Amino acid sequence: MSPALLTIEGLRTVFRTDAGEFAAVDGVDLTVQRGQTLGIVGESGCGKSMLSLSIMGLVPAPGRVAAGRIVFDGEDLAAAAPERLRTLRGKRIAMVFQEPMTSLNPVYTIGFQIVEAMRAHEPDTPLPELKARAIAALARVRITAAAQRFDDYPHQLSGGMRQRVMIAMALACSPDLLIADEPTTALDVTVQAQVLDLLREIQRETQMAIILITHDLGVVAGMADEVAVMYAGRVVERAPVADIFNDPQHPYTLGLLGSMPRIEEERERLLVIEGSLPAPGQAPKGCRFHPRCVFGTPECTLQDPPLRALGPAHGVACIHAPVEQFAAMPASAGSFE
Amino acid sequence: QPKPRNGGTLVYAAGSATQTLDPQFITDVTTFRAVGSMYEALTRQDEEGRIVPGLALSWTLSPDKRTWTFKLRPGVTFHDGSPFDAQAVKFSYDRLLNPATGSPRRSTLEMVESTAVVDDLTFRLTTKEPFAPLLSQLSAYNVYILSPSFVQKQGANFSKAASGTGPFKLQSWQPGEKLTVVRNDKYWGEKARLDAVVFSVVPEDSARTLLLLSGQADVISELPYVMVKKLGALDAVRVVRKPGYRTIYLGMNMNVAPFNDLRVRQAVGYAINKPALVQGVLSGIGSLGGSLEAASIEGSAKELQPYPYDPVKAKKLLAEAGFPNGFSTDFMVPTGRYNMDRQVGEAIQGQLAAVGIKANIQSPEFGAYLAALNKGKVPMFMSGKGSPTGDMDFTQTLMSHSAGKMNYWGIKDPEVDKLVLQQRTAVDPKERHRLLAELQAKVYQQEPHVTLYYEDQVSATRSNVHDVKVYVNEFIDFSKAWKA
Amino acid sequence: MSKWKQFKRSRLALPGLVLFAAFVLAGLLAPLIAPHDPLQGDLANVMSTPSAQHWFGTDELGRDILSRILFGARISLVEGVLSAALAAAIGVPIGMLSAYAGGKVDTVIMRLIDVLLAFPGVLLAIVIISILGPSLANAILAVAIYTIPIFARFARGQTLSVKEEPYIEACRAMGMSNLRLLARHVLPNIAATVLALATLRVGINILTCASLSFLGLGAQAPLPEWGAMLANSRTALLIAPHMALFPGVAILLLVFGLNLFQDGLQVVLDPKSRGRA
Amino acid sequence: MLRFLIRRLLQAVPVLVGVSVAVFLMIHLIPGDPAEIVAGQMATREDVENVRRALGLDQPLAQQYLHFAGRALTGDFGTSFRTGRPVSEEILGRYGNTLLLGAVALLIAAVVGGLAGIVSAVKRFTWIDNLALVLSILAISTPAFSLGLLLILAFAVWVNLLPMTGFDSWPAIIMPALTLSAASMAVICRIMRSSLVEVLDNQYVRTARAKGLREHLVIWRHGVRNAIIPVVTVAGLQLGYLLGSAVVTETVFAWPGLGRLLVQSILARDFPVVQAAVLVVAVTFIAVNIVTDLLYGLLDPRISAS
Amino acid sequence: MFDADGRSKPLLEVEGLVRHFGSAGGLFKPARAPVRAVDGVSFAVMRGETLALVGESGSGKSTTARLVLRLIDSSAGRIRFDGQDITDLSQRALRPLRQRMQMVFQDPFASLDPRLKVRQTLEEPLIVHGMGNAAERRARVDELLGLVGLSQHHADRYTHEFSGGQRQRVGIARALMLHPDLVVCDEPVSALDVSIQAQVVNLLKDLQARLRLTYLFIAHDLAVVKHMADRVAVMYLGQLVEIAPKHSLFANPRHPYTRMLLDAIPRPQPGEPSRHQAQAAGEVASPASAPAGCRFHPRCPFAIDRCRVEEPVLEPTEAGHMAACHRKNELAPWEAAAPAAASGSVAALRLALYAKRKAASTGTV
Ligand SMILES: Nc1ncnc2c1ncn2[C@@H]1O[C@H](COP(=O)(O)OP(=O)(O)OP(=O)(O)O)[C@@H](O)[C@H]1O
Ligand SMILES: Nc1ncnc2c1ncn2[C@@H]1O[C@H](COP(=O)(O)OP(=O)(O)OP(=O)(O)O)[C@@H](O)[C@H]1O
Ligand SMILES: [Mg+2]
Ligand SMILES: [Mg+2]
Repeated sequence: MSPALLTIEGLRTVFRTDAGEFAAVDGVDLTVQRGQTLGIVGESGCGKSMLSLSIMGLVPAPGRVAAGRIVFDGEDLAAAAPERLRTLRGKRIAMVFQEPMTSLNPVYTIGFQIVEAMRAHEPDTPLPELKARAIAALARVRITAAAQRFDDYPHQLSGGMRQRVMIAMALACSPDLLIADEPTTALDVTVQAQVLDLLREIQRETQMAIILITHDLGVVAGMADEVAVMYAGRVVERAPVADIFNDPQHPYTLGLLGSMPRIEEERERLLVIEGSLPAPGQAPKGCRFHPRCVFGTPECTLQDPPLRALGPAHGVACIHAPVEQFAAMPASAGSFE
Repeated sequence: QPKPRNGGTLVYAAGSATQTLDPQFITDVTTFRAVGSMYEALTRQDEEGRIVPGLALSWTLSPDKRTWTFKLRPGVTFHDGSPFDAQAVKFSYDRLLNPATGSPRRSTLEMVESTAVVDDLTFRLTTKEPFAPLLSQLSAYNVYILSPSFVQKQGANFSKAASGTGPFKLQSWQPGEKLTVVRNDKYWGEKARLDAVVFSVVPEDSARTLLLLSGQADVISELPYVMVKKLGALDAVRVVRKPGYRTIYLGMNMNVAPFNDLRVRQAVGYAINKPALVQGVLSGIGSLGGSLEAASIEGSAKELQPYPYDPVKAKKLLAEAGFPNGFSTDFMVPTGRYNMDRQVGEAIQGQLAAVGIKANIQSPEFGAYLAALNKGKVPMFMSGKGSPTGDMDFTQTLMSHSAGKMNYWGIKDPEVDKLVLQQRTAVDPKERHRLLAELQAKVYQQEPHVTLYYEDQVSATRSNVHDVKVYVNEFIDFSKAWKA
Repeated sequence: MSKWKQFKRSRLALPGLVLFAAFVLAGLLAPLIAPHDPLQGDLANVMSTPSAQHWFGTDELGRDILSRILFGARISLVEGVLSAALAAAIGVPIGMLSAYAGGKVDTVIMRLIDVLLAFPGVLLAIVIISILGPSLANAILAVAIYTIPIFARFARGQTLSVKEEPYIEACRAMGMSNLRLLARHVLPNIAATVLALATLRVGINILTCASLSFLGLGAQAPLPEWGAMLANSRTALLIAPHMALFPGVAILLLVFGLNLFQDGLQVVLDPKSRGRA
Repeated sequence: MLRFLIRRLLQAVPVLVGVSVAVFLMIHLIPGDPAEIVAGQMATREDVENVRRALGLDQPLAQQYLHFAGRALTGDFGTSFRTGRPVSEEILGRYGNTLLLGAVALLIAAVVGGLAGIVSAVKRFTWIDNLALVLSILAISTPAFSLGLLLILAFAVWVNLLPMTGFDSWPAIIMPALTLSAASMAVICRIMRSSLVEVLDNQYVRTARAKGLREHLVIWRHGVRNAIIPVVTVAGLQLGYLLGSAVVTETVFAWPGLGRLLVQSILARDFPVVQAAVLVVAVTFIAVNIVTDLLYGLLDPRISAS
Repeated sequence: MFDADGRSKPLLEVEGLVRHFGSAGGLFKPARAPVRAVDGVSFAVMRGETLALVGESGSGKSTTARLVLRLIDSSAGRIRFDGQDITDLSQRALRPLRQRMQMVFQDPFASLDPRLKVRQTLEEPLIVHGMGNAAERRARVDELLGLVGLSQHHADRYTHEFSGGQRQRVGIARALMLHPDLVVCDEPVSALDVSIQAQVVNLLKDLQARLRLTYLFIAHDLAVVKHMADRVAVMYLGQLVEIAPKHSLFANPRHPYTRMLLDAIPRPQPGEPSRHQAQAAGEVASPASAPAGCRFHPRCPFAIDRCRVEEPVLEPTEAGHMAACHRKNELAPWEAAAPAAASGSVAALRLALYAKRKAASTGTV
């Protein structure tokens, strides 16, 4: 396999708060290959967006990347000069933000904002050509009457349209890496399917790598090659997509799969993972998930489990994995390691 | 002393702008200075205020002392080329007297009964009664002689154009900005040396001073007193000081308690330290005196002394008048009208406070100030008086006569009234002098006002500018000036 | 983090507050700390430069400038702060209301504001003085009235933008009264810039008040007023610059303090700048 | 757009009438008699009456106003009490001067103040921000006459570089315009800073960075452009201020402008000039406000200009 | 689930709702054809019922929601709330009513005042409607924070310090503060991970059961819709194309667009693509230039000539099931997708284990 396009090692992104430093991303290791899609799932607030912003070098103050390496195509972004980062952003690494309304500038037409993204990296291309490309981009993300919508302001668009504008903008310069933070939440399934098709198509053509953050496990199943499951700033399980669905190891992953509503079956209540994320700066000792874990044991409090390899590409950060072996043993039967 | 040179342009900066070029509408000094460089009257005041022939060469007075016959200067032409003659004089005077003209200074010729052209160069004027100050009156800027043909030709535009007989003639005027006059090569007398004089406006005192220092102006007037010492020490400029006609006084309303009591008025007089005002506030510029009329005015009673500074006596007088602990009164002070007026007011306030008089200064803007004074209700005020004609008659009628418009203190003394009328008809100078002295003494005794000081006029020139003449009547004569 | 803590954290805010408080104190304690009588001059010692006796020198009547500045703090603080505060307190609600209501209300209010704006301040001041009589309070009133339209138009412009924000719609959906909406949601979101304007107006208004005292409006002589002291120094500026310098510096420091304070407030008011300053 | 303009122009009519009536009433309400002032303190009663008659001040108030209004409709504002010249002549030239000075000053204020504000906001809490703050405050609390005189001292006396007065040449406008612009510059700087600081926290700024825009484009396009509304508002208000209240600057630099004329005329109770000058100022304000309101709609498409 | 009374009384009725946007053109922009965002929509929501509104992005769902709550004014049509016609009610008169109808906005961040802390945001509705004292309000805020899966420490933070999903939960909590009768939810759970989503969905359902809440529920996730809704309305280009009880709709969709939607649901099983077909070239219509005839015909695989000229109306096909399609009764019966192939046996085993453990630890199923 050729060297990974993006390798993240020990990334730590912290916020200064009154209670001291709080790590929104806390020691994350990831790799993304060219032409591949890495799906990231995880509980709301677990640090997915901060992870992506860290890659982009856009962590909002008072947050900052405190440790770790972000190696993109052989270059450490965490240590790169701001100007260098700028030339990469938009051109080689693009991002679709989670909140399309607030992420679009209300005083410019969407057309302008897309053209601007292209101009930033192709200053010499004549404007009419860029405009034509922008309209085409809008049309590709299924915005109807794209030529007219080109002149619309963000507030004149529906939520889903704004989201598609963001996608069109991110794709404008055919990046090598696309970070898409919940890009299709506001899209109906038909448009979502079309947009995902589009992404796959581009990926096929340009070997674009995608980091896809989403809650929709259906989308993950359809799009991702590999999946990282995050919990409280950590990657707790990482595996090829099939393994996540067919061989889920971490109790949190199990919880997610169990909570998923399914169209073909109907339940009175959906399963949930009880409890909530630890408060900032109050991460529990040992495994962060253990207070909420149905398989939790006293051993879990001893040590924060590192991601350990279960297979060639499958890692999990749980001392009890796989759970069936553990569950089969009497609850009192001590630790594994 | 270097030798006079001809040519060059002189820039003169004043604090205010020329308002009009129609002499009969002049009411301010700046306009007087500009228009006065182009126009002349029958008589003229010289540097020290003495009456000398102007466009009239000589004059005689009839035995009944009412008819004046003037021999006019021959060979004089107006700038527009028309000749100066008796007809022009009559025309000018009649125009001023015509109510339709609407001149604010019609009163200058109020005493005239009739005017007549005797021949081309003889003009006759009859007054209603004998009128002693007539020759002074005829030197005033409002009775400059106009060119009849020019006035008729210009019509409504006359206030923007000029055609006099003076040593300079109008070149251009941008109202509010500057007025340029050039030498009148056909002047009947000694021709001006300068090619041109620019009358410009720089309202801000300090800016005007700086303009002079930078050399962008050659002459400035109304130099702030505080600058005199500093500028006097510089080589590049020369300060020109000249006594003027202006008196700054403090008036008290004799019809309002407690100023209806002479002792209170005297107490105020003693309580004010006039030398300290002049030394401290006015940088030593100004002179002291007892008469309301400045010492430079003919007939001013120089023997009247200013009330000495004596706070003890002041307190005693107050106690006698029933105010052992003093009293409180309103004190109206103009602001920005006279040199350091507000500061002088505040200093007086402090001095009065020392004897127990609490003076509450009020200094409304001039319109309201004037309105209040005219109502005659202001108990105590500070003000200034000049002399439009250089003769006391005008001001005494206004200020000492019981019906006078500026009798803000409400003096009402039949003897004073009588003296005011008598001096006017006393054509004999000696007799008139005596009457005026008596008049001033009478008023002084009643002390409706305390004379604070007489203002000096202060101008400055670049040191390469010579022979700029400042007159006591505030005129500035550039006709002899030259630049080295 | 408590607001106070945040406030302290914005490094400059506290010095600003201290500076402002110092002026207030100076005004209050003037009778105790002023070395001389601010009103009693010594005509033998006018315009003297700073010396051991008179730290800030004396003015054109020989009065001690330091003492006058200390006493003047009372007047000038009140003038500047009160007139700006009054104008903001009236103008800002008017502007917000006008923008928020829109339509006819907006038209009528704004046209009235146009009239006020076009009205010469001097005339306004003279009118007020001639009706109400000359006093400090009336001068403040006049300056405040003159400043109202400025705040009104400013607040209006800001409100026009803010009222289009989705959270304002969310407030309406909640059934919030317009009053509360304006006070709780629009005002805080325009407050930073309004405050910035207001602190600057304090300085400008002190100078405006001074120009009014030259029309006989305002603090009556010989009350020390910074602006008037400055203006009085005008003719003597070239020979006794200290007369202008010290009152000028006093105004400067006051406005400076207020601005730092406002900066600090902006940090507190703007949750996003938390922990950054 | 056209309808908006027409509507606003129609609305201007009552505003102008309102202004003129208010000014007329007020100037008559205050003590001070124009005839007295024109004739001068040392005039006789007769002279004063003479002047009063000549100025038409002996007529009833209502009649005076109607007379004024009637003529004003035809563009004739009468003649000045003080100078006897037609008011329109007195005012027009000065208005031009004032407009010129005001426009140049506003330009300076907007460019310098705006830039300083932007730099301050971007480099918030750094020395450069503090410097801008100190300079702004200095500009605010230095009265125009001090500043003006200092400039004169520096550039006309010490280094004889610039002409002080008169405006025969372009350099002559430099010092007065600088003086006049100081306070506005400070106001614009501070408002720009405050506004921009808030705007830069918005997520669309992050988007702009994510696109790889150069930082200056991020600041200008996505920061300044969105922060500009309050700045435009104050700039509009400042222009009005620059036109109507430039008295001190005009005095120091002997700039024959409308501001000083207006004040002098008020003090001299020169009613016709006051009336006309105020109307001119009002028209200017109305125009500026119309432009501002138009700009709002242009600058923020969410605001419908109505 | 409903009592007789509730069934017969709609809480919200909408008739012929129309809203066009911006034909006049902006101040500096030329006029354009108006966007017919909502173009004649009628429906009723019964008390205690959940009506889900699904449909293409940009089809006018959010606009309908805002119209229903009178946040924007309609161009035509009538709105009745609890029997009262509120179409022309003044905003002032509406205010007390707003206590009973609340909204969860699609864009959580933009709809939260950045200057308020979460506690203040949540308290606000209570204060506005004068409910409770400070302590009670505090308690209520804490309660709702817990219900939406946020904790106490979140209350004193500002919204910009939250993640997308956390903000969305704040928005939901705010809407529920007042015990409203009607909640219009515009994609309330789109930003939530499945676990929190499940928690919130459960919460909404519990509240409905307890308090007989009524929901107008806009969502794209059809699994969630299927879980939440009683009836489902499908919107396309500003109009309703189908409305039916959910079982009827999911089992037997009558409108081709509905079928297209169901086909496009992504399957949560790798290697098992959805049935959605990449679209044939047919230009998708825009609301500014809706095509003649049936608006869907350019994309419709079943379109016939009639569809190109005649606009179909919403007509019943069976009890409670209405569709706007000329061929609604001709379409072949719908075949639901086969249930996802049972997850790998290991997964199934572990999930079962997980469920067992969970049941043991919490006592819930
Ligand atoms: N400015 C900030 N200050 C303090 N904490 C912050 C700030 N921004 C985000 N956080 C915290 O960082 C954590 C991670 O946030 P992030 O936005 O990355 O979550 P996420 O995984 O994207 O969640 P979601 O799926 O809900 O969007 C959250 O707990 C959030 O509260
Ligand atoms: N203020 C506005 N001005 C002009 N057009 C608008 C405005 N608001 C909405 N629209 C248009 O109305 C149409 C419907 O928008 P709406 O937001 O209701 O869609 P939606 O169904 O909620 O879509 P989504 O699922 O993407 O949120 C869109 O075409 C949109 O562009
Ligand atoms: Mg996120
Ligand atoms: Mg929507």
